Amino acid sequence: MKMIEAIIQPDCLEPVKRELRKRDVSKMTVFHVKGCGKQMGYTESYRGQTHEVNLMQKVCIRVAVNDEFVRPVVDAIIEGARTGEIGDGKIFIQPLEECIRIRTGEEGSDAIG
Amino acid sequence: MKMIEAIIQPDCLEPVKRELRKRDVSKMTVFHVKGCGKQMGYTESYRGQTHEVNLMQKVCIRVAVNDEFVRPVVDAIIEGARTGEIGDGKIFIQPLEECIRIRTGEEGSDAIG
Amino acid sequence: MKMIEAIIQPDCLEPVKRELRKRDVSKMTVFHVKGCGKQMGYTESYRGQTHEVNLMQKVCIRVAVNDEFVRPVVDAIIEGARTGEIGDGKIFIQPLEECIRIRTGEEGSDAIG
Amino acid sequence: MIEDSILTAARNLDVLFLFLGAVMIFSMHAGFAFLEVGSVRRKSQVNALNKIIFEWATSTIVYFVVGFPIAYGVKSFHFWQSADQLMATGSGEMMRFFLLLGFAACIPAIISGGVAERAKFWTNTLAGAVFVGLVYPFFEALTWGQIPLFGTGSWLENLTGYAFHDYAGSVVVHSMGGWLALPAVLILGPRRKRYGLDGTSAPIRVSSIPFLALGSWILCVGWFGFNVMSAGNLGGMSALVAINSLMAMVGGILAGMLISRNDAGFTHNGALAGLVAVCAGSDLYHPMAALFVGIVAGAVFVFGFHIVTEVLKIDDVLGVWPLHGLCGTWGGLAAGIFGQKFFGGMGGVSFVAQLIPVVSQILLSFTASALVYGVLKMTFGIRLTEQEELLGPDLAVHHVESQPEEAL
Amino acid sequence: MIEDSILTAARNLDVLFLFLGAVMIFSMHAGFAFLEVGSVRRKSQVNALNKIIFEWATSTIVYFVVGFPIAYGVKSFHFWQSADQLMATGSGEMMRFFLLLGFAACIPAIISGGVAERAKFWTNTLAGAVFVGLVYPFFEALTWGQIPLFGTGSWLENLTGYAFHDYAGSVVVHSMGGWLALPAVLILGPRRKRYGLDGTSAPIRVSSIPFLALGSWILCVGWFGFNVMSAGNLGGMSALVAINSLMAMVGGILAGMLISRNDAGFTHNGALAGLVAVCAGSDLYHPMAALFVGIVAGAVFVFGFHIVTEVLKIDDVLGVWPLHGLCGTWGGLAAGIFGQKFFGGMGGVSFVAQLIPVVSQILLSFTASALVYGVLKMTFGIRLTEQEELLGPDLAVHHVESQPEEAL
Amino acid sequence: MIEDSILTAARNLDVLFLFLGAVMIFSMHAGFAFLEVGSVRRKSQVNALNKIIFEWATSTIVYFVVGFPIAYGVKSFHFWQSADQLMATGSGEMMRFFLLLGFAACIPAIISGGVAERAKFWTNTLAGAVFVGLVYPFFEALTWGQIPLFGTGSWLENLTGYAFHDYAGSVVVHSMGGWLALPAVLILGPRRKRYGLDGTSAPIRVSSIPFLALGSWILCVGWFGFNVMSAGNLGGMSALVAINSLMAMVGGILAGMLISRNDAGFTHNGALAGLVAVCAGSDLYHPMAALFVGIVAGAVFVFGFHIVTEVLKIDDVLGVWPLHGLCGTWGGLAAGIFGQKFFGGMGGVSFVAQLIPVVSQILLSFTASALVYGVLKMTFGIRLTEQEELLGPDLAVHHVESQPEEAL
Ligand SMILES: Nc1ncnc2c1ncn2[C@@H]1O[C@H](COP(=O)(O)OP(=O)(O)O)[C@@H](O)[C@H]1O
Ligand SMILES: Nc1ncnc2c1ncn2[C@@H]1O[C@H](COP(=O)(O)OP(=O)(O)O)[C@@H](O)[C@H]1O
Ligand SMILES: Nc1ncnc2c1ncn2[C@@H]1O[C@H](COP(=O)(O)OP(=O)(O)O)[C@@H](O)[C@H]1O
Repeated sequence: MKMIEAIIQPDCLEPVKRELRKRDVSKMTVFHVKGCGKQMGYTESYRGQTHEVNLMQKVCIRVAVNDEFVRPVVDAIIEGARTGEIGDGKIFIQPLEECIRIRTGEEGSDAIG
Repeated sequence: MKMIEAIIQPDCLEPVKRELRKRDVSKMTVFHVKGCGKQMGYTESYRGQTHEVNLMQKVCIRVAVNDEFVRPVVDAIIEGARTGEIGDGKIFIQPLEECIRIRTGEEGSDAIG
Repeated sequence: MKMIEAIIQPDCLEPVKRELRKRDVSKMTVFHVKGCGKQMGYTESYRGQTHEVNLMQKVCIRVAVNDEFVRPVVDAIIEGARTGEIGDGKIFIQPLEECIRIRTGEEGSDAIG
Repeated sequence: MIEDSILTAARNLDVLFLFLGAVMIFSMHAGFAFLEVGSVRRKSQVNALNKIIFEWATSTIVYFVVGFPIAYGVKSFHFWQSADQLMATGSGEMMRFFLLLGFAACIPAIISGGVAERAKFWTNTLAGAVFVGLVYPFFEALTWGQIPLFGTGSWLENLTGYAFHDYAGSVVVHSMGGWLALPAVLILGPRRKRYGLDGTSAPIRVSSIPFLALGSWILCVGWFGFNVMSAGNLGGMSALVAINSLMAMVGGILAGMLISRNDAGFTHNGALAGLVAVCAGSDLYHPMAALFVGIVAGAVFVFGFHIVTEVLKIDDVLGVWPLHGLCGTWGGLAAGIFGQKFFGGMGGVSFVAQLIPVVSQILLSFTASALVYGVLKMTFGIRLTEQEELLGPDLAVHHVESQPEEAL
Repeated sequence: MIEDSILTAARNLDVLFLFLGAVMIFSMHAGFAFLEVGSVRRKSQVNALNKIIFEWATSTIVYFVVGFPIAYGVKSFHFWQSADQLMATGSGEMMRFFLLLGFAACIPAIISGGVAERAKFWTNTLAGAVFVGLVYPFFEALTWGQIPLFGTGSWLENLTGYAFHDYAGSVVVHSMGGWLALPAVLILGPRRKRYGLDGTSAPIRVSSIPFLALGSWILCVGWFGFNVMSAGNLGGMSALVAINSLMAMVGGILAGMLISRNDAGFTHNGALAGLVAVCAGSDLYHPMAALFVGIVAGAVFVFGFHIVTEVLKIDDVLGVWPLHGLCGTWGGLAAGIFGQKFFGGMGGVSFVAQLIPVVSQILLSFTASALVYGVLKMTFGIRLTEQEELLGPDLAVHHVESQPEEAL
Repeated sequence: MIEDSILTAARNLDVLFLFLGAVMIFSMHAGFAFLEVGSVRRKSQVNALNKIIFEWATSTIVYFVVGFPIAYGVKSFHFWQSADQLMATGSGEMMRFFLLLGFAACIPAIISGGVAERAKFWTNTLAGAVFVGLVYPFFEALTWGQIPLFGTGSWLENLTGYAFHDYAGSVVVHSMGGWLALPAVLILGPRRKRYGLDGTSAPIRVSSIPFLALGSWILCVGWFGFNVMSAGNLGGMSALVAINSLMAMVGGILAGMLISRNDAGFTHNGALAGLVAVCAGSDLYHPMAALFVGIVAGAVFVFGFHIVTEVLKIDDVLGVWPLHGLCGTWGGLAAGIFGQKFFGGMGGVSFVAQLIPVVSQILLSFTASALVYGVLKMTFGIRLTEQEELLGPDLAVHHVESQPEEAL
């Protein structure tokens, strides 16, 4: 099992969700993050005091999947999130040792879906 | 060492914290997430324009533990978060290679607690 | 490749970012979390009803790096975030199997930077 | 000629006076809205906003067509007169309608805070309309209007020597609102998971202290119009009413803050408690007595809220029964005590002449509300489904979250 | 002597009357600000706030120096008179300036909601200044001011027997604001990604319903000053105006809520739609007619907004063209219909005498705005760069986020 | 008879006039609250709200019992009179008390913004009460009240030929508030980590621009009551005061925005800077002079804030010393310059007659505050513990977060 994490543009969440659904993946966890990458930051000032801010609004999607789903999920994310512009984001894949469904206590691959 | 991550109902955070404390686990990191799983979403509309929204408010708890604590923590989470209704959430267990306490520089199992 | 995650005091984000930049690390993902550790909580009450709250405001930084960057990043975080007081936080290091740049499709070590 | 123009000017001034009061009272409804927005969970904020503004609209229609005529008859102001007839004879009367509508519309706005987060939108609106159209105007007629039971020249005055004195509606408006809310809250039952099966109390946290405080401030400011413009005309205006309102509000703030040990909710609602209580006798009290009335009201609210929600386990979300019901009742009775010359007041009131209408009002309101909500429960249903409540009324009823952009 | 003092008192009262109106109208601009804050994305909230307050400032200067003199001439109030001369002769006139400034400053505040999130701050301010300084006062002069084309004793009155009737500016203020906004919105084009390349519509979610509602409430409350104090002096004050404003607002709320099936945005904007529409004939209608005018306005807004943003794919962010433009136009025409005695109104109006100025205004506004924004586009540019828009005007132009502490 | 009824009407009108002013000024305190809510960190928002409302309450009591009598004597209005005596003789006087209370209560509200986020709640309240009860009324007595030092018919008038002119309290209220705040801020010291050990400045970001702007708008609107109703009676009302307030506010907005290059904080506080400065001479200036006074005030605030917080490293959180202290001082002096006929003003002022009281006030305030805060520091302590400050006053003192539901 793998934990796939993608940092994408907020605008792209809808398309990514759509692509995932096309590939029968509908379970995920999502939250707002701020990211700093190739994309330029900006300068903020309030009452004459300047901050350099280089964190842009992003959305983080986490999807736990069985190994055979890794490729489709990665594809779906790329499909939905690629605009070709700087700031499109990254996908990170980490090992996942166990997954348990709280409601039933099911474990492993069965619990994931 | 393992990193245990649980996605639970917001209402269940208090009971989960209580159960963890019972098992002498009091360190954790918590944040709001939105989740999409078996649980049905809903339709949102504003000024006549409809969105389909299928992300429900959830809370994510992350606890880093030494291996012998994995079972108690999982039990505690299940105990605290199970209502038997759809949407109760999932527990994910990932490998954790290193843990460092910033204040003292301690590393490994000592740093975790 | 590793995923380095640090939970730090919100005040320390600026210094940590500065230290990272010194070591040529400028890519990261950041978000607000609440944490519970050695640091004491507090009691909250509203309209006479008391809650015990032991979650403090923290910031979580996640940096994906190639292995040779682990040490510098950890050093940078410790440098920037250590105040010596309880609540300084933790650094967690997890294995990272794959990293993909959405914009170009690059994979692995090339994609990370 | 000059006399004529003076008379016209005086009439115009009275219309202006009523207008200013009417607008100030209207603005209070924004206060009701934000007090509720801040005091509920985020998933019920839109519901609070839509409810208050929509019930203002329905109240206007109902009170215009049914309520006002019930209370004051149709002598000077029929809505089937043409505009020029209305202007010729009913200028002042129309403005008085606007002002009194502001009072009447408080009824559903008060109830709203009690039934928040779980009541069905439409049946609750319907109940509110019945109260504004029939129940409230009936008691209004008894006190200020055309039925000579409690007011000046009434049965009660003949009986006790004194008419019922409710200058700005501690009883007619607030107590009634609170006592109408109580059966609604009881029949609805508490919010999901508010109390455990074993009776433990699991308080639900409010969403936003700043919005709660904003609501309270808007209400406090508008309340000076509510009380002072109750005079009905410039000639009747009394500086004492303003000072006493101020003093009672201050008393409520002090009590709310000190008793609750700095609780922001009690402090900001304490101000309202003082203002609710002072309405009835605001033209009678000595300022120091008004301060005392306000302090007691603040205390009544703090302890009342605790008893209601923790001991009696009644999930009155904003505490509208203690706030408007109990403090309003206290205000009605207090006018009969501290309004007396003995306490430095203006006199002309008796405790008995206060007690009888106060008790009648409680009986009337409680019964009427039990009936209306009882019938509605058995017919259309008054409560959101479990699933809707879980999702929250914002999404379930109004199809939007309070911060749509944040939604992912 | 006593007569003198009465005359002085009457003059003072009129000044007070205008003052209260002026302040109420001034407060409405906070409403414009928060309506926009709530209706845009979080990254454009500061921009909304800075825009409204700054355009109030520029409007004051421009209308003082150019606009007011154009509209009403320089007889009684020149700014090169010394303070004591101003006091001696122009007391009432100065206060009238303050009140009318509140009207004039609505023009950029209305446009602001249409061009939100993407217009360049400075060129948009410049355009607003041109409108407040020249275009608006010109039409104001035709209707209420020194050029005898539409007003009392004008060419139109000679022609049709009736002067153009726009009591509180449905046409002069709101319709003009809306029709000035339309070309601006068209020339600017939609926000990034608002419509797909294939024409699909991807609605952009608003940031905050509570702030949107706060804006609406502030506007509603202030609007009573806008309409009632349009009388210009206490003697001319009319209770009918207050009641009709109330009724039309209520009609707009009802229509907005019911047609949109509980949409909070439409409900709170529906109230404004009713108020926009009622301005013109608020002194003429029978209250029931005003209710109807408000209901129609609410419907016009709901359907208009849909057609504009979904069918015509015009990205009018707050829907200011349907809200002010269409409802204002409807209000101008409605005065010529429901103001008639036949509908229980006060009479003294004709449909034709309404139609001609309404159409003239539309032509004037549309052309003027197309010209101004066209020229600005070709010279300084009127739109943020793609990069700035992506970042949001708050950061790109004002260098701060609306919740700076949250920023990481 | 008719004369009598006219006299009564005139008296009533004056009471109404004062009442409207009093309510508008009361509403400003909501403005103070939200200005602070927006300008502090989220963990200090509840503290801001509780502080402002509670200090209003304590100010009412203290000013009623001690302050007002000190300033104006106990001739017409004692609180040991019975209600009917109060009504018979003191109607106007009571309302005047309400209005002047609104002024007095500004003192702690101003200080509040300087000491925000770290001052102990109770000792700070105590200090505020001392100022409202003793220090402020003493200077008030010198200027507007019973001690003939600076006011009409005073020593100063004998000396220089002119009385000290402070129409609406640039000096008496604002400058005093600011100069009372300065020692408090100095003695308290900066917030944790505001300045590094090496003297580097690490600005702390504010929580919410919309709440900051809301506070500013509420203050701006109410301020027109503050300035115009300072007349004290309808007869004394001056349209010039309204226009000059408008112009100075606009000047402050323009300067705040342009100098700071679009900073939202400076823009919205700039409006207040202009209004602070114009109070003193608002009845004297030519509108263009008022504009200039406002522009200078805006500039004083922008540069003053920078110098105070960055160069002098004084952590005056909301910048109340530059805003009220410096701009108030500037306003007091400006009245002596631009009030002159030479600048188109009404005349009747001299620079020296302004300078002496302005300087006296600064000395008085600075000393009094240093004394009070010094003594409090040595006795009860005036600052939260490090741990409390880290946690934030909301949780440490008021046991609740500003968005309790968000808390996990
Ligand atoms: N090495 C990394 N570690 C953690 N987060 C990263 C890393 N690289 C990129 N990100 C996240 O991905 C987002 C997009 O990265 P960016 O470099 O701007 O995009 P692109 O790769 O398309 O140029 C960043 O804002 C950040 O949140
Ligand atoms: N495969 C997954 N990957 C990521 N998050 C998941 C996954 N499955 C479930 N979740 C998270 O857990 C939450 C609860 O899942 P759900 O399927 O609704 O509960 P249940 O398993 O009790 O039916 C989801 O809202 C989502 O946040
Ligand atoms: N075992 C753990 N699992 C998850 N998060 C942890 C763990 N230990 C610490 N944390 C996070 O680190 C933060 C700081 O920990 P704390 O123990 O207070 O600091 P310190 O180690 O300096 O005493 C906590 O608030 C929590 O968010």
